[in-house]
Amino acid sequence: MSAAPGGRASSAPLLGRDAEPTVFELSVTGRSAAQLRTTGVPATLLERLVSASYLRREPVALPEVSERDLVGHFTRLSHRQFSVDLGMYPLGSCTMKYNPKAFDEIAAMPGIADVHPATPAPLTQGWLALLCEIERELCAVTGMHAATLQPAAGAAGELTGLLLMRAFHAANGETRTKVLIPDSAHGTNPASVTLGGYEVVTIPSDARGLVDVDALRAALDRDVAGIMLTNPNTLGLFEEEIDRIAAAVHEVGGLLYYDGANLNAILGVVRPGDMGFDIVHLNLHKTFATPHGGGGPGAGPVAVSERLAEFLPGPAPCRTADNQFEWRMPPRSIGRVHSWHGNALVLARAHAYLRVHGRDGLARVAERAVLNANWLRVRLHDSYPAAFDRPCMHEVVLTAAELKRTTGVRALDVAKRLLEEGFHAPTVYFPLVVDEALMVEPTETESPQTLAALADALERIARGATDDPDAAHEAPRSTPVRRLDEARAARHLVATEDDRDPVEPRG
Amino acid sequence: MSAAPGGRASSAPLLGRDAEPTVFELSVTGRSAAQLRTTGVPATLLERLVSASYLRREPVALPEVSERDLVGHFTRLSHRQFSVDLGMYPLGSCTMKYNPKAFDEIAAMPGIADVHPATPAPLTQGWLALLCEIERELCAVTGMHAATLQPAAGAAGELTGLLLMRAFHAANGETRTKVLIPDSAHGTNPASVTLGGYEVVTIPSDARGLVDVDALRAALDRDVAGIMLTNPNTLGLFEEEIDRIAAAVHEVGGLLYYDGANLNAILGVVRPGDMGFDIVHLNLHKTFATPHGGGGPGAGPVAVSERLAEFLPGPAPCRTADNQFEWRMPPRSIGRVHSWHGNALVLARAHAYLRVHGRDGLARVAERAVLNANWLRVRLHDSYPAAFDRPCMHEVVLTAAELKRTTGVRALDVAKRLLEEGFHAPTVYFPLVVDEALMVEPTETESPQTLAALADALERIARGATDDPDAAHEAPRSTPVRRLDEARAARHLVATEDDRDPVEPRG
Amino acid sequence: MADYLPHTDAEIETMLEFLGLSGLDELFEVVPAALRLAGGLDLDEGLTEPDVAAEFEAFAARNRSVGRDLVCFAGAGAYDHEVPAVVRALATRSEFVTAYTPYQAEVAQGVLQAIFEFQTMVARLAGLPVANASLYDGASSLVEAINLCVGATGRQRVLLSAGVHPHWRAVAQTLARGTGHDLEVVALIDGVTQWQLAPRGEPVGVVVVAQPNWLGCLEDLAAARAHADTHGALLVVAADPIAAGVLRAPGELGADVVIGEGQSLGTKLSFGGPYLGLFACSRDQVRRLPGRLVGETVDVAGTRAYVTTLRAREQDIRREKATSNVCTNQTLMAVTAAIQLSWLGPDGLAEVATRCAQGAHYLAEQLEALHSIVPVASAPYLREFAVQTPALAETVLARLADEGFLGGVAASALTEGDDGSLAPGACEHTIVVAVTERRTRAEIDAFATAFGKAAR
Amino acid sequence: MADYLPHTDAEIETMLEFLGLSGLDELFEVVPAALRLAGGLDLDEGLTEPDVAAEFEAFAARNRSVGRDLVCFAGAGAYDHEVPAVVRALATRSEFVTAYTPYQAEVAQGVLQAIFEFQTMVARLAGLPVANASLYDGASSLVEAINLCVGATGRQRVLLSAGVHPHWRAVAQTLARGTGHDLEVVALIDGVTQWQLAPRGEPVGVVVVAQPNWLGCLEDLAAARAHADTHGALLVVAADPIAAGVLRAPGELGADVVIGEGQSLGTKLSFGGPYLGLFACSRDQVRRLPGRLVGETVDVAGTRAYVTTLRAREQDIRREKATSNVCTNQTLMAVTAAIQLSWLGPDGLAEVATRCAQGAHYLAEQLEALHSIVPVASAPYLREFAVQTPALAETVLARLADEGFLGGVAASALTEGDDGSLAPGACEHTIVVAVTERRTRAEIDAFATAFGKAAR
Ligand SMILES: Cc1ncc(COP(=O)(O)O)c(C=O)c1O
Ligand SMILES: Cc1ncc(COP(=O)(O)O)c(C=O)c1O
Repeated sequence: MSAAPGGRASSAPLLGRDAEPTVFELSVTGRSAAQLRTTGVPATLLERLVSASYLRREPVALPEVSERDLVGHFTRLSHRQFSVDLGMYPLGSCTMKYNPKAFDEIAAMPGIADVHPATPAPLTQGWLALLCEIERELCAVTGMHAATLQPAAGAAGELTGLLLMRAFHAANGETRTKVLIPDSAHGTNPASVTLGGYEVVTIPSDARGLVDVDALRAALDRDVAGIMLTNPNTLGLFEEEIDRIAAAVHEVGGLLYYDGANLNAILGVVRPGDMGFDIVHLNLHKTFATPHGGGGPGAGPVAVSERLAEFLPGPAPCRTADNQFEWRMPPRSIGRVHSWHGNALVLARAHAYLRVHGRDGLARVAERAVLNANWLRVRLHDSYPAAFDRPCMHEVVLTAAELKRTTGVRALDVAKRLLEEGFHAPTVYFPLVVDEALMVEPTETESPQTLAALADALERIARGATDDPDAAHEAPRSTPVRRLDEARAARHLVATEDDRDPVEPRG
Repeated sequence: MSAAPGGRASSAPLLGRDAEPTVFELSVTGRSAAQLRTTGVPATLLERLVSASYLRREPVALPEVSERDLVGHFTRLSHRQFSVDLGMYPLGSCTMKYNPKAFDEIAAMPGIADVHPATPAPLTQGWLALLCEIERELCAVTGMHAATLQPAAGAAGELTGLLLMRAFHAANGETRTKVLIPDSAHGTNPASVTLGGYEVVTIPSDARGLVDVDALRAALDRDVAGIMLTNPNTLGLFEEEIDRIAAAVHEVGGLLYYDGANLNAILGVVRPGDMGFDIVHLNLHKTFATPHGGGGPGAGPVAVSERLAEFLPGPAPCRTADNQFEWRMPPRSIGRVHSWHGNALVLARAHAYLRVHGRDGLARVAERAVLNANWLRVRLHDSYPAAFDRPCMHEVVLTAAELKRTTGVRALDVAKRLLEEGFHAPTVYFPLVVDEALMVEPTETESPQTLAALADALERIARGATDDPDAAHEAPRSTPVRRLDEARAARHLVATEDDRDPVEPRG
Repeated sequence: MADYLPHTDAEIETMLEFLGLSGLDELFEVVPAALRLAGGLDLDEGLTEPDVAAEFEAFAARNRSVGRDLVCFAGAGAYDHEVPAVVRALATRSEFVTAYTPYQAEVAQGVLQAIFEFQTMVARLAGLPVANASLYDGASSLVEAINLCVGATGRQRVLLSAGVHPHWRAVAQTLARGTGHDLEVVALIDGVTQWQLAPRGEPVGVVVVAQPNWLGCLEDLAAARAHADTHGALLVVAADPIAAGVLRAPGELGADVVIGEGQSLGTKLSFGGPYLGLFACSRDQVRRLPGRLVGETVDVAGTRAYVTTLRAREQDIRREKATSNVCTNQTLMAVTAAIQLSWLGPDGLAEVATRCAQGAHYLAEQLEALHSIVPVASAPYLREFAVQTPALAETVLARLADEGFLGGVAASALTEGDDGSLAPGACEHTIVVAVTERRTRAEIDAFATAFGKAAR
Repeated sequence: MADYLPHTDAEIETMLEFLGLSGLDELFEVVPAALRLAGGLDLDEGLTEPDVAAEFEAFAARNRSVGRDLVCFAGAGAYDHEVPAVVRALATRSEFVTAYTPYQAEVAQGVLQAIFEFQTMVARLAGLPVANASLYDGASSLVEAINLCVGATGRQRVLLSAGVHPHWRAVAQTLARGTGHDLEVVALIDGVTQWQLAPRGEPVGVVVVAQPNWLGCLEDLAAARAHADTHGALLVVAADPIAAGVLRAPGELGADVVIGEGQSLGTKLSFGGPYLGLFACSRDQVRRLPGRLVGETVDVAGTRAYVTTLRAREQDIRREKATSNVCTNQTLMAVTAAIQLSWLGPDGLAEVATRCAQGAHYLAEQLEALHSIVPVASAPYLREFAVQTPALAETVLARLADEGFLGGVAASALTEGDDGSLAPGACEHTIVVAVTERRTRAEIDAFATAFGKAAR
């Protein structure tokens, strides 16, 4: 009886602050939870079906728990986890808006969720029609011509887009080598460029926080395959000179890639296609409110202009002349980028979101998102000035540089103090070009009351930083665990139960 | 913007200890969440359909919240609530066992949950068949002849049983006036007796914690309609002389009523019918693991011996000669006791539970439940002796009388300290016949590890009571709120938002 | 395969050893051998969860359910209203579902606060200052209301409008066997209670009327109040909570107790249960209030908090002198209703009630145009109305079911013949039809056509 | 009707005033007028949630789903295994579903610890010491495994067994357009990889084999390891996690990287996604590991805690030098898998794998007895096997669908003709059939009969 007790809830924040044992620590030899169907299939010994040389001698050392302890454990873990449903998540760049519950049920309908991906097309006309609808909608939102729904996340979309770029140039008999990226870009952009077989050329931001157009021009030549931009950029600022940028890149034969992670700001206001972009990925788990699942799944469809459509991944769902649907390989497709058809259930949720909002609703989303961000920017001006003091779009990058200089309280401390105040922290230290960055994205689903409470909390933290900087350094004090020894985690890697130091830590 | 912020999560125990605003405090005029179907039905003004004299001038003052704030609020409230899924709930008499998740899905199947109760019988043969099955199973478990499934909870079952008793005696041309109840009985028993039109006669417990058979005999006469017993009784002890009791009551023409709230202890071991009981109610929300819902719903079917069957409430589901099912009124029915057919979805869950366990499984349930309770009894003997020092059944009543005498720490303090230790408290101060009672029912779904942890915690509390009694008086300190001013709640009743004192309490 | 019992054989051995026992059997030595079950229970062997789920699929296949199989025009106390996913998602959170009654308030603020909010909403719907934490269903609320009023007035005579749901009246009649209350029914004419026809006799303690009544008709609450006043009796109004979204609040019109069935507030049709008994009363009666009541207070640190209060009314304290025997109630449905009503908001609730009325009147017009289908009453109505059909009501409904409609509820399925609510002999030909906000124009049109054919 | 935007008109006014703006339009003044969308998006007007749900019902009605419409004998990388209600209930808890990536560890211990437990389980299944927090799907795990091995060996040449799922190979081929890796396929004979037939040439950095392979056949991992050794290459094994419950662990047989598709571990068929990429590797390679990794540590008070670690590998820190570009992964499916595997336990997982094998062999026997349906290979298999049918595979499957069976997957639907896995010309007549533990004897019997008829 040396296993941990499964029914003790002292790790639940409702009661206490203990560590939750791992499910392995709850394990007791011989205990089990699984119940399988009674099938009547003859129970031939496995060794008579498969030679013993293939077979393991011991079963896999999985946990052995009762259903009751299983439920207790994961329910308690859920209580140790912040989420949108508990409160505001003003994580810049992540667009953590409210995820409508209705779409959970839609994505679980048997006729939607229980369809095998290899079911022949004549038996899945509903799914193919749905996917075609989504493609059409995403093209309408982005101003593009065609889209692939296969990429499973934004980064996968980026890489797909870069391979499209490569295929396009190759089809023109060109091998270009470089892709331009602004210094404020998200880390996935340069990583994707490398995997796309290109070299990264970083373009600096100018004093306004926008792409330095002169520096851009200087970097442009016929080796440039294209540029990756988001607009609004990761500073939350609209690249006002986007038409000049587009013209310059196109002039040297380059393509413009739009990182759609910030699309929320401009829904129904301006379309990437109209700005001159050739390739656009969308983060459905941001803009279209599909929940993020603690780190995924997402979906990163890629929409392209007409001249790139023939290169899209496939097979792609298509409507036939007689209004049926079938899978087709685009004529010069780069090939498949997902095991099946992409994160279909995420796509379905996004479609539901698009249908509920419709043309006007989407524009309202952008308006409210931008309104909220600007309200916070102005309201917080004295305590946390914006890194670039101009109207922002759906998010704003504030800086705690001055706070740090005067009190020693850093952006990280502010973030941790904010947890004590009942809010998730903003994104900190990103984008890299801003000192002590606090990147705040309220999203449109938070109310003015919540914005005001967030601002009050941030101001309280700023004031407290002077009086009692230690409180900030020690924050958070009310969470189930406090600041972690991150160095130890890396130095002395314990990535599985089997790496565990035999010396028991406290709690 | 004076409404409370919906996105602030500082009331979530994960982060803080604030009070959660009420949903009314989150309300903002003009905000809303509801979305209804588009129907195309002509939108005639209501005043043209119904005379204005019937109509209210102002809509009902319900909260006006966004869906996002609605979700945040009730999710946070859920984090302020202990539950079986978080940890052990050793509440004596309540049988808080693990509620299998599979049955949630079964009870939500469209063909089960979306059936209108007035759908004609030919269109609900599945439901009628299911109800007949449940009746059969409950009779098998109790050793009775027929049952009604209408009573919505244990107390409703009790009252139904007493009305059956009354109808039985009336049919024999008798008007009896008294019902005997042991002093350890649950409060619903005497309350039901009064509502059944009988007078309560209390029978004392003897030194063994059992019915004082001599006192019982002394109370018996031809005015006695019957006796209400549970066996094991509310002290967790088996009434060993049940056959003598039954004989004595039957001798004067009385009936024996079995309060089935403690049936868990004897499933498959001994049946109330075999002990001589005439009427039995069952608490499906205890013995048969249907979840308690924070206070309900439950279901309290009543099973009876053959001679009482004709009086059962109706209409009752019956199998016809040609294997169809229909509703029938028992010949001398007391009438209907529920708006429809009882808490049907609760009954369905109980059936699922009975099917999974089956004959052997149910006996295992009782064995493990009794094993667990006895283990705790013996293990805790030194710190919290059992009120009656003999083998118990599925629960054990301990006493903190000695602890209180030596340290001033009372049963209530122990209960509150236990919350800090990660367990729900046992039932305290019940049954009334035990001084400083701690009534512990572990149930069979808690593991030996959890029992040991509970025992450790209780012993730690007992030891701590000597060293630092104040800690116990001040407990709980780690919960979202601490001990409440219960007197104030009663003295200065604030039962709705509109009663609220304009003076704002802290938090 | 597993069940829900964690004990391994080795653990059982160890535990038995600790107890000095040699087998599990010995745990039951206190049970007289003669009583011990010899052959085990007369049940089948256990199955696994997926096997049991398959059995339930088979039961489900033998039911015609609303939505999947039938378009619902049935009501009579159970309505097919919109329940959004968000309400289901919140109300089924396991902290609410698997909690016990909130006895330890420090770790039960979630349920307690939700009930407090529910109480506020019910009180506001009723137009009365206090509401309890729920009762079993509409019928049990009626019973408790009668008990409260009898207790308050000391008079056992009860006048019950025939417009009160027949099942509820039946339950009240059953439970009056114990309490000895004397229930008398006051007839309807043209769908409305005729208080002047009330039987004379002993002084009356309680007058009960339904708004709307079970035929869908709106009653004149002022008349009911006036009649109660002639007796010095208390007035109980059985009010529908959706209708309450647009109707004048019964409390404002003089009701002392307002009760209702709360199924419409977020609970599925569920074959009739678990449903939700609503109960509100005047401040005077709070110490007679049945069931649980949550009140606000503060903790030792001054933080606002909630707790069950005035517990001295309850059976666990007062025992035989309790105002009611109700212990387990329908808390989860109350929490659900609080969520649903918050989702609806003031305008949403009014909109639902209005749309019901629009749909019902739109259907009624079409049925009237058929001439063969005659309204039972001329009184105003909202969601529901009763019609007379040439063919037997049961036959009409069976035919409609074949066309995919749950076409209403036959009066004869609810009440046995001449109970004062319908003209003599009308019962077998009366159907009560309900139209909720979920019914589309296309559904109503198709139903009216089918009804016309089926009614002949 | 409402949407999800809380702002009232009055609030918008106040906020605009605060900003000194006179209209929402002015928020977008930075956007050049010429670019501003004139007529609004080319989308329909918004609908309400229930309207949209009705549209989805219509889409759903045009799909044949497993369970409701079809008995599933299809696999090929997506399997109809038991997912119990308890796993769904836990994995859909909104704290897991609506959380972001655990950047603030203090309030993300729930997800972090669940991932830590998932990593442990995957590592143990693989027989390797480290596993990551998930990748997109099986195909993406393959791509990342190749990238890791190429990085480690500095050699771009990759030998890919033709037994690796054709779609995964296709994805690897697509992504090799960017990396420039040189992928070469090694043919199967009789269902098993023929390493001796591997194309010669440049030194090879990576050898990839699937266990079992996409035809269901068990491979000789020792042979794969031996072949890798001849090149000094790293060995990647694409291992099925259910099969891993009974098969020898690839890590013990010398795999350097073990990848897999984790859909079988609690995720629905979902029309192909979201699924779950599994990835485990040897300790040597941990600094090249793609994606997130959770490690254990302590907080300032010494309490055990979890955090994402070795972040220097990741794109947000290392940018263009990152080992991978993966940021958002499939955490929710990883959490689901951890719950499902805990539910199964060691014996449950082995039991599932064994029952699959029992069902598959039981079916195969019956099919063989029909003579017209010929096994493609004689190699041992567990859950899945491939057969040749006289009629075209697509025709056979269409006929089986009419009888209510999803009869398997046509090889021609996965791969275009002669890819080295099947005998030349066999592709159009090959069906890969899977039998999970959910298939009953009655279902298999009926299927075998129907198959016999359809195959002609
Ligand atoms: C600006 C930006 N670009 C790209 C990405 C990458 O998207 P994903 O995480 O879905 O791969 C993100 C999100 O993390 C982002 O914020
Ligand atoms: C012994 C006993 N009898 C009767 C009851 C009453 O049952 P219910 O709460 O379902 O009305 C209970 C439970 O509260 C009980 O424990």
